[in-house]
Amino acid sequence: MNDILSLAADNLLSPIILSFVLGLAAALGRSDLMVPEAAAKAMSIYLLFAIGFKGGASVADHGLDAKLALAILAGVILSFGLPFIAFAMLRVMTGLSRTDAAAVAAHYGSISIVTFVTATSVLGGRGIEAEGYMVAVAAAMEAPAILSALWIMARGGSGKMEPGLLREILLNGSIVLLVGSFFIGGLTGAEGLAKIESFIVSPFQGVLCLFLLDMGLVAGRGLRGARSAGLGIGAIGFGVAMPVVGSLAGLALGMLIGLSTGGVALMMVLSASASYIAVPAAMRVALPEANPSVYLTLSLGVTFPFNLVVGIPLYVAVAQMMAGG
Amino acid sequence: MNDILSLAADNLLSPIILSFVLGLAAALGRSDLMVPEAAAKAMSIYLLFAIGFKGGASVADHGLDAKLALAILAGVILSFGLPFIAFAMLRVMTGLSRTDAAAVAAHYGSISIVTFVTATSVLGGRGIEAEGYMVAVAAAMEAPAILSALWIMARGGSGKMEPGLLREILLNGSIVLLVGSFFIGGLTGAEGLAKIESFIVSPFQGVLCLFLLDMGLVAGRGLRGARSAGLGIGAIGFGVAMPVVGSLAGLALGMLIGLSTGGVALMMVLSASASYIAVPAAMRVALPEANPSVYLTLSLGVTFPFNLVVGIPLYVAVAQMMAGG
Amino acid sequence: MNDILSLAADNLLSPIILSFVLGLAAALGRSDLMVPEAAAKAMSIYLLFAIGFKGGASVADHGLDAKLALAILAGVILSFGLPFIAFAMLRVMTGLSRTDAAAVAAHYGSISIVTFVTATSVLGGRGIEAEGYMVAVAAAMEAPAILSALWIMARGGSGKMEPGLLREILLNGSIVLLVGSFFIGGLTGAEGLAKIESFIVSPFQGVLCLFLLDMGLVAGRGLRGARSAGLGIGAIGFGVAMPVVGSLAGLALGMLIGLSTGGVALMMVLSASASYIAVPAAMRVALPEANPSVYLTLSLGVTFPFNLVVGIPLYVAVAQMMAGG
Amino acid sequence: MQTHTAKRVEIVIEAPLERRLTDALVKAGVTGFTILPVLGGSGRSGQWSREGQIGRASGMVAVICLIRPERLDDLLASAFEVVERHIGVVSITDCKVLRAERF
Amino acid sequence: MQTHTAKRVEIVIEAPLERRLTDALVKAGVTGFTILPVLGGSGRSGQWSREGQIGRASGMVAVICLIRPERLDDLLASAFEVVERHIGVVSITDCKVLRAERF
Amino acid sequence: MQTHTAKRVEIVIEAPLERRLTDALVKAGVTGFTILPVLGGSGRSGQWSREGQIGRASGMVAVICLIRPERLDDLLASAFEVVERHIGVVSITDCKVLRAERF
Ligand SMILES: Nc1ncnc2c1ncn2[C@@H]1O[C@H](COP(=O)(O)O)[C@@H](O)[C@H]1O
Ligand SMILES: Nc1ncnc2c1ncn2[C@@H]1O[C@H](COP(=O)(O)O)[C@@H](O)[C@H]1O
Ligand SMILES: Nc1ncnc2c1ncn2[C@@H]1O[C@H](COP(=O)(O)O)[C@@H](O)[C@H]1O
Ligand code: NA
Ligand code: NA
Ligand code: NA
Repeated sequence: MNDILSLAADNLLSPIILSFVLGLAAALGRSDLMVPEAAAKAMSIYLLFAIGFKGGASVADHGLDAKLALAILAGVILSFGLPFIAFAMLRVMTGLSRTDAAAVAAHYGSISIVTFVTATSVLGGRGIEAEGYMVAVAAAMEAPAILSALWIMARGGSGKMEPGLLREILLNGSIVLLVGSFFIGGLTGAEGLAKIESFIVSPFQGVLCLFLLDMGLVAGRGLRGARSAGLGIGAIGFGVAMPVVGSLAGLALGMLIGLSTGGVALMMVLSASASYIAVPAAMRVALPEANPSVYLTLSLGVTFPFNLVVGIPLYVAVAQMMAGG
Repeated sequence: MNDILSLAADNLLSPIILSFVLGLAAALGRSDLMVPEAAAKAMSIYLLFAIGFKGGASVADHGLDAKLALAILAGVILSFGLPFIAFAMLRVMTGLSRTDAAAVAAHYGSISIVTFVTATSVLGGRGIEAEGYMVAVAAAMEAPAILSALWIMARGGSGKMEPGLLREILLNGSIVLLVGSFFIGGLTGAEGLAKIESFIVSPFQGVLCLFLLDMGLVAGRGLRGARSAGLGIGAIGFGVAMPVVGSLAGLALGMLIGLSTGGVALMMVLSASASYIAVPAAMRVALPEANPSVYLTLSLGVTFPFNLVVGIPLYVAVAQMMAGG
Repeated sequence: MNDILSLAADNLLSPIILSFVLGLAAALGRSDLMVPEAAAKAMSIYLLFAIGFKGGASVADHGLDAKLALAILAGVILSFGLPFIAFAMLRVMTGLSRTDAAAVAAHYGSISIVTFVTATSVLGGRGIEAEGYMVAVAAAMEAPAILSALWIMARGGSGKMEPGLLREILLNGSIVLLVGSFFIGGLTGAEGLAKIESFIVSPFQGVLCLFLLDMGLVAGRGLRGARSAGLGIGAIGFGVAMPVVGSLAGLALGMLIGLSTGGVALMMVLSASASYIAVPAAMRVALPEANPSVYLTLSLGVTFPFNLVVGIPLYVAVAQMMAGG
Repeated sequence: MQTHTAKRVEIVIEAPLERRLTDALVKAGVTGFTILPVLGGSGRSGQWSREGQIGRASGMVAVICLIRPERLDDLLASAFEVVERHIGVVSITDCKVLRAERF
Repeated sequence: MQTHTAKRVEIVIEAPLERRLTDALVKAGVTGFTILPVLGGSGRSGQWSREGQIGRASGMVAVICLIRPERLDDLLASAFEVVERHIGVVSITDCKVLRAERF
Repeated sequence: MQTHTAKRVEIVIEAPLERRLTDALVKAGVTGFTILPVLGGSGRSGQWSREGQIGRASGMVAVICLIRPERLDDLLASAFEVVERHIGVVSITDCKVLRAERF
């Protein structure tokens, strides 16, 4: 316990988390500080490319682990399964409509790549190794949750699968970039990494700071919108409880297939995190009646900061206790 | 004197200044070279974050200097006071209306953070140390000048303080980012700096080059607009004389409170520089009758290039003569 | 021959080319992956600035070569001359109208700076030196081809030289930036380079990866448009044959004036590459009746990928065979 | 200058629907339109702004169609099918155009 | 397709005033509007363009409101109060809208 | 609120022509206009979108002019000279403006 607290304190005092807090504070204080949309997108492209590439290069380095397929399968199962848990919890804890609950559930089955990236950064800082292919697991977890949500709605008679939507989801930019750069890293290996190391490794943490500054701004605006979205205490409670529940599911499957300590921690982080890019866009097409401010506020305004500040150090500490290291 | 000239020549031949000159020449030659607005804003966020963070980390390193409060107080006094000097000079030297003169005056009490950043770069290149908290002084000097200008107008019966404007000015993006990253740097110290050094230290000068290229483009377009703004020789003269006057005020207060050579030089630079981001935006709200092309042309088209090319080496040399080093 | 193949395979497995292939695949698969326009422009400014600066610094380092003027003259001759060859080939190989053929021809006399940058990267990776002033040759080759195309049209009675167009072409952003940063690099030399090395040298290859990712996306969309542009097999054939023809012309002149192996390779690359920024914009003004999808598809969708994947290793190998090294 | 009567239809719609709308327009034979970016707005579903957007989830775009009056109903019908379940607005203005052969 | 008469008001105003304008609109009960970015322009105070802008000092935005005809005067009155001392223009066009219940 | 009759002219034109168009407008005495960015579009020369643009070759912009009715013909004549050989569209709408002295 003491350990967890000191880890958390450590985490809190990193430039990364403090940058997020700065953004949050600026937005809550209604400062006009803003990061241009194009710059935020460019940074997210950089982060996806770097994390994918490094994952691939690490796989090339360590040889292909037999557990890769298992880990991906576990990820897909989690992404499919978690929305059902989330939906049930939402129906019990909140007064959200069936549609809103299904839309929110989809977000929690899917993942937040920035939470994942931050966690790898924290692991790196503590010298804990993780399987390079966890980025492939991340990519595999993005989409299945959307299908679960649509299936929940279809049982209720609405939420049609628009033609082309499935292809759109599977070929969505962040999946393609993550998987693509993973392959590039895998193909070019250590030699390729050496060529672009001073671009994708050295400045990585710094870019992450500025990106989290922007995420703080966005989350802060989301929180300010939380009142107008009329989210009750039940919904906020869900936004904090669900990541913990998810992380336990991730912990179980991660240990079951025997991932390393770092791998288990990342599996927990992936399960705990909620999407705020791919899934919202898909929901606007597939479930337009669902209220975007409900799911964006929960995912970005509640769960994302919770994971960043409390969750990650907690999951890492738990993974260390359970898986050793 | 010889020394000043050689310093100036040295300064002129740095990639930073030459990049600015390139932008200036391209704009005057009506090339279509342009830096996207989003990229320029992203670079200014980077520069503010880096300079604030490094300042904070340096304070964490050297311990909190008792002079910090004094230096900030001196900055606030300069920012409040310089607009009155500027206003008086403008009424004597130019035919500008009371409103235009007050608006211009506000710009010269406030500061240009890019001029400040360039000066720290020049100091760094010469191995002259400065107090890390000078970035806090810079932040403190942004806003007071606006109040002085409004007070000048209020005496004349116009220029009302719009509700919300004060909060807007104090929480303006660049102040929040500068102060925020100063705190982050102060809290995470040398350890935090080590983590993101290869992002905020190594590429800093290069980013500054590209940013000054854009500033050159903007200033060049401003100069081209100078004719249409109908600025006479008196106004241009003010744009050159005022920074020198300001720098002397900065020199006096900097020496009075016993800053280091580098600190005195930066105090001179802050006093000499004129705002072209925060103050123009505030003036559009508070003094809409003032002509923006007058104050933008003077600040960006005359004083900014003057400080960059002539002023900074001059102020540094004077600071060295007066404060030793 | 074996050598060429192994070089080509080597080239194919670099992160740079694979990033391009990823973008191409994403676009052909209709993924919504996209790089913001502002980020793409910012990256191209970075690349131009870096390549120009490094060229200038290298000239400052090695002293001014007497061949500089000859090399520029050769470039201008190639840029003027190649459009006539291209026009003749187009009239024979394709059914394009006179106007479309002239517009396409202009693109092939001019150059693609990204192809050039990639080639310098490949040369650097193989340890082959090239004259620093080749970037000046690149700049000199941008514009003359446009005049040739207008002259071809003028003989046919159309294609008027709009007032101001010539100035616009010569002062176009990429020429100004390339030449300007070449001068800055030349003036500040090794010392200037040292100051900004960790910005313009170390991360260069990584930025190039992301830029080529975007180029792949653009080229892929261009290829998808190829069908609707109704380009026949003849036109596609031209898009592959013309760069080879151009490279041979470049080879001849490069050897004639006695450039180094790297210099000959770059002269081949410049001659082989086709413009897709400066010339298309000029054509919209000067030859608005020409169909943009024809020339953009050929230049970006056919010739650019061909040069990147097949051309560059081929030209480098040939240059090595002919000029030694 | 010779001008011709036409209708100007302006549709403000969520960005993720853009392709669906333009596909529907093309299917209805409307091949001329212009798409403008939108910075922010306000409506029954609240106020939003592009700063504060990660991804394109809740951004919007404005699609402008100039069309011959007799083809207006087809356009509205096919646009409405896409817009119907979504937030956004449609407005129609009388206008004149040059070069009628283009519409 | 059933359409309803409405007014389309287009206000081009300096960016630093944007929030003040939308606040005034909301206070006047106008909760529907769309904000478009502006690249540049020209008027009595000269020509300007977004390239050449550091900060948002002299940039502009276009605010578009669709509104029931009977509420036009309220809107104009409240907008005018903000626009009055500033550069910028206001234009009003007759239009039709779908889904009248939204306005 | 006192309003005045005017015309709203909207010209969608290729970006490389922008300066030529505004120069022509200024020469014809039209000194008021606003330029909006365009994300993409479709017309007789096919569909295009800003993603997929390197350089500004085939991007477009929208130029909006509010003008007194009696000056419309001058404006159209001078605009048409630039637009004539190029892709793009011109539309004209009746409108009202505030502050007539500005036009
Ligand atoms: N009356 C209106 N005038 C102009 N734009 C509107 C209006 N109502 C809604 N919009 C636009 O349509 C979007 C969605 O509106 P709504 O469906 O009412 O939430 C808003 O964010 C605005 O951009
Ligand atoms: N007649 C007009 N038509 C369209 N936009 C205009 C007109 N006059 C002014 N504007 C816009 O309003 C801004 C300020 O105009 P002004 O107040 O006349 O300087 C200009 O930069 C244009 O963007
Ligand atoms: N009917 C139309 N309505 C709105 N915009 C159009 C229309 N036709 C063409 N445009 C715009 O003008 C551009 C060029 O059109 P075109 O000259 O027909 O290829 C298109 O890309 C659109 O942005
Ligand atoms: Na999850
Ligand atoms: Na000052
Ligand atoms: Na060529």
